[in-house]
Amino acid sequence: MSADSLYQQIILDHYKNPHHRGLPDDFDAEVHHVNPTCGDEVTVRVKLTGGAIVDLGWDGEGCSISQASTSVMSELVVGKAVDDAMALQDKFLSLMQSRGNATLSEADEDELDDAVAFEGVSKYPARIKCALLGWMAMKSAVAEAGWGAGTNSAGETA
Amino acid sequence: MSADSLYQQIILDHYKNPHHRGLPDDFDAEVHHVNPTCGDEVTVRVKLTGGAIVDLGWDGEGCSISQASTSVMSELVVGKAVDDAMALQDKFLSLMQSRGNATLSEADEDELDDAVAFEGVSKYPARIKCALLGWMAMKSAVAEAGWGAGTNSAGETA
Amino acid sequence: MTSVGFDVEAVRKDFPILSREIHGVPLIYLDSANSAQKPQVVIDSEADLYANHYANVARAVHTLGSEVTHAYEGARDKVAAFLNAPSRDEVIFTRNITEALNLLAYSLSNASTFPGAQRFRLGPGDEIVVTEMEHHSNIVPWQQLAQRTGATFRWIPIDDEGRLVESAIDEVITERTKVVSFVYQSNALGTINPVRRIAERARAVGALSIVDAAQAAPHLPLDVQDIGADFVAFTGHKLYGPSGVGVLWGRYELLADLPPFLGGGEMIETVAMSGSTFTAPPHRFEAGTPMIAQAVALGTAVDYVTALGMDEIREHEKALTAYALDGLQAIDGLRIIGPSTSLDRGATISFTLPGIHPHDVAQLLDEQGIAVRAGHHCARPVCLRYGIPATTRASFGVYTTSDEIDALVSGVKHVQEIFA
Amino acid sequence: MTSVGFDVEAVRKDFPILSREIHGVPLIYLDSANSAQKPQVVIDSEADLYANHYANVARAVHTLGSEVTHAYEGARDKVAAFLNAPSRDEVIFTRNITEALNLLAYSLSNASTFPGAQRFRLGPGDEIVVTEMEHHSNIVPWQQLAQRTGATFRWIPIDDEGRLVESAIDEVITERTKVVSFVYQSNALGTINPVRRIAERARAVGALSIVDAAQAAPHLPLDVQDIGADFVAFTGHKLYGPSGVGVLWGRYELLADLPPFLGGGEMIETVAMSGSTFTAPPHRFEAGTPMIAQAVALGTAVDYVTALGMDEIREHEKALTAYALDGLQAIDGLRIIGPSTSLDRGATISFTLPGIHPHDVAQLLDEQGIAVRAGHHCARPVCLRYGIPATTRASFGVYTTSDEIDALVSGVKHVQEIFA
Ligand SMILES: Cc1ncc(COP(=O)(O)O)c(C=O)c1O
Ligand SMILES: Cc1ncc(COP(=O)(O)O)c(C=O)c1O
Repeated sequence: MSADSLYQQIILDHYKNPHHRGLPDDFDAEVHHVNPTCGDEVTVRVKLTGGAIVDLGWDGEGCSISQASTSVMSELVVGKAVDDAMALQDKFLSLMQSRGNATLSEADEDELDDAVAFEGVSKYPARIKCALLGWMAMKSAVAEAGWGAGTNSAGETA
Repeated sequence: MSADSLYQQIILDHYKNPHHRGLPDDFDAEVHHVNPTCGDEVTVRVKLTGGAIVDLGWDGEGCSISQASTSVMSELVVGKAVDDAMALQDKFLSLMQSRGNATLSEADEDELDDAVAFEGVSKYPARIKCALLGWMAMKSAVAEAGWGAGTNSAGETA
Repeated sequence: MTSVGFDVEAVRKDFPILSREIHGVPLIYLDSANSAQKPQVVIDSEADLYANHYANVARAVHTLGSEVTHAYEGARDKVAAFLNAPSRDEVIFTRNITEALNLLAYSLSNASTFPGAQRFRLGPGDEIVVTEMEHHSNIVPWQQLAQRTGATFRWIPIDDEGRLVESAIDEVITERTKVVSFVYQSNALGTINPVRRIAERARAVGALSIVDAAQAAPHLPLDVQDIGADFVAFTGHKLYGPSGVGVLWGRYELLADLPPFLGGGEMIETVAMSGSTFTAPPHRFEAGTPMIAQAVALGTAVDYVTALGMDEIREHEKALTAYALDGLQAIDGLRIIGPSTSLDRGATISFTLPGIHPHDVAQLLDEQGIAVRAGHHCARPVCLRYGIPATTRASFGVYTTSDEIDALVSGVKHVQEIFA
Repeated sequence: MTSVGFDVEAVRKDFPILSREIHGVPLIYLDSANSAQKPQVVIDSEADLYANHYANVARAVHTLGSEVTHAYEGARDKVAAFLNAPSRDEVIFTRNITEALNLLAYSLSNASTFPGAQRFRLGPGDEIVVTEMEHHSNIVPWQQLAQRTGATFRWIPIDDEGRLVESAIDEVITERTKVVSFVYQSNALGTINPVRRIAERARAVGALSIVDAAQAAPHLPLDVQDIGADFVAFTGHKLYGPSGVGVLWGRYELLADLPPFLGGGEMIETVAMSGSTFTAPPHRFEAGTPMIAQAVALGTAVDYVTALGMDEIREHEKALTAYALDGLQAIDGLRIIGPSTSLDRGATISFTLPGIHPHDVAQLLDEQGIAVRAGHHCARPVCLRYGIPATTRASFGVYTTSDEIDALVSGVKHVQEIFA
């Protein structure tokens, strides 16, 4: 395997030993996302308390990129303030859209941690959705759990 | 005007002084043909007697190629046996479809006479229909006048 | 006489075909409104893709597939910028503008049976409006749509100078109107229409507005936001791009709700034998393997004209048009069909000569190396309007010179001599 | 192992892209079923047309217009000969096969309102039949047609080996069937179907029969008279031709009666604001400026494969397929999706590996320079049928060698090691 392989050892490790895999019984929201073009699927459950993601578990099927990325995502966001998790999701999204030309600061690299290993995916348009699947599901689940509703509630109370 | 101009002097002469132009009052059939792509029009009247075209007159509007070709056609077929006129029509059709590669025998040249001047038209797909307009109308008019009905009547008597 | 800053001799070197000879004399190509010639960069762009980066788009995970997808989607970015489109996802690649217009006409008729597309349905009592100066490609699709739905087909008439009858705009476009499709610059007359005015009227009555910019895109700056219509379409081969590719731009919120047109690969979300769902625009409207290399080369053509500058091209051609109108109108008996001055008109001039059929004019000009078009230019209603069978049409492009216009004028005089 | 008389090394020199390197190793292109690479003659054919003979077709009286029209119509002659079509007027150029199939589906639904086209009308109670192994481009147009007309959409199922259930052919195609559209060679399974048998059954019940020959045209001799169907379509880019062009062949007597599809320039006889009439096939179905250079280059591609010999190509690929099936099936756990022997199958092999997703297989093969495709190959119902999300697919062409197949086999083993 060459050094610039898409399949960094970190990715293979997460794929073979996924973190937070399994669906917790105590949760605020569950979402199921599918990538129709390749059939990758993921189910994510989240539990929020005091503006933080206190628990997240998932189950899924698909390629190593989608599975490993979901594993890395769950490692990174569990225990984080929702706002921070969203900021990180945004950062990862930008990395995926960088077409292999991302310039990450050291701070970015620290924050993204294992997720940096997916940088190479951004060169393959067909795979970007795989790497994003779990992250997108996490974002939806958090929204489903009511996060952001407060800030959006102006219209509802009118 | 170069020697290989489409506009041979013969064509210009026929255009300026068309033969058999005018619609005779005594006729067996009249047809009106239009080339929809360029708007050229011709009306042809024929009179048949004893298997021969004894009279043909025409009126029309259009480019010099269609007008001159109709004039040449009328010169050639008036007085001819219908079968010979049809054979000549066929020959002229082949000439037009030759894409500039016709090989005419001396006999062909004799028969086609002034119509040989249209050989160059065969190189211009857009103009072939112009050169054929009058010839096609003549063929229709002759059919309309009942020629060929006898030979086709087998089905009708059954 | 050509505008400052536009080096037409340098431009000519970019077009290999301009060194061709016709009947032993150098080619003078005055048929760009029919189809424009191609600069070497456009030709090379297709060839390079095939020789070095080719595969199918979108579907592949391999390197060539990624490269070609970047190139294809990159062309979409270029076209979006060229049109000043708010979003790249509003740019749909089609075969030509004819397909773009049919796409809309069929999508609208599919609304009759497509769940959730009620707002686009047409039926008896509804009206579809075009103008009397449309190209057949912007007439027939709407006549067919009227036939399919029972809607009424109407048009804005033109006056003797080849302009829309101004008062008719508000008379013909009414509350009954559901679709207004009109040409920006006429290919038969050269007229440039008041597109903002018509688009505004359409919006005021709640109709969809569609601009046929086939003849505008090569000649003037196109800004879809400024035009204010709902859809704008153009065709690549007239914009110095390859044959086989065109563009439909549409407002995203409309594209997102319109039913699909062609069904097949790439436009679907999921397919099962029991039923299918469709992906988002623009891919929803790009069924099957697209004209990959052609879209990429169209992107190159857009780069090419952008580098020359659309304002500079417009100035160059305006000067040529004024010069040609002067030269031609000095010819005995010559009649211009369309506006006789260079105000609000493009670099396309139709004319007739008494007693000489346009086909003969064009053919005899060809014998002098000059390529012009003769016929009804796929806008037969215009000829019917003026009671003529056809016109001769000279049209100019970035590579046209004033010397070529001089040759045209003396060529026409020569034709007159032959028929004298 | 390659067949005698077929010099694959000479063939490879014709394809410039085959000297590319991917990730530092020579390209091994095993994705020809997705889109084939282009020989230099095809690339040159387009470039030469633009550089020396370009103008719009059909409409011009000038020399360039004549030259390009000869070239374009000459390509039609070549395709007619390639298909053994009774008449050149039965050959319609389309953008791709997707458009060809949609053309038929829309023409049939236009019959509902087109005067004189009663015999083609579909409605509730009528049935449209496809097979379970169709490409999306031969599913969605018919689902849409069913939606527009109220007809019922049905299909012939496939068995565990990837073949049509023989007994179902007569069961599903019945007196109620109005259209049967089916694939000659499956792009997902490689299966070659009994096309004569199905066309015959369709004729027996009075249904129109349509053959999707997208994957057949590049791989075996196509003879439309021998097949006996009413319509046969293929797509240029899989036949070593350019992107952006396809072909629909149809029996003339049907084409002559079918309502037009797209409206616009070139397909009309006369246009007036009050109504239009349409020209004869093939031009009736070619609205607007066609993909001129692409059709011409497709003609060149047809010349190219004809010179190699379709029988020779078939033999070459059959040998490769047998070799690849042996090599792949020797890999631990590898499962072929589709026929497992080279009998009645083409040079397209889909497979799965336990525990490794096809996307990962394809991506890791790409890192070794090997281009294969992973996914549902636009035939998702096939994946649903076998309960798998996707397959990895290797497909061969005239330039494929047995060394490349060896590389594929060892590449797959390497992937297994990484995931071990
Ligand atoms: C069997 C089959 N039919 C139809 C198609 C569609 O071809 P295109 O995308 O060129 O229209 C393909 C290829 O993708 C195919 O393999
Ligand atoms: C104004 C106008 N609209 C539409 C068209 C049709 O373009 P195409 O044949 O490329 O679809 C043309 C050109 O022929 C045109 O000039």
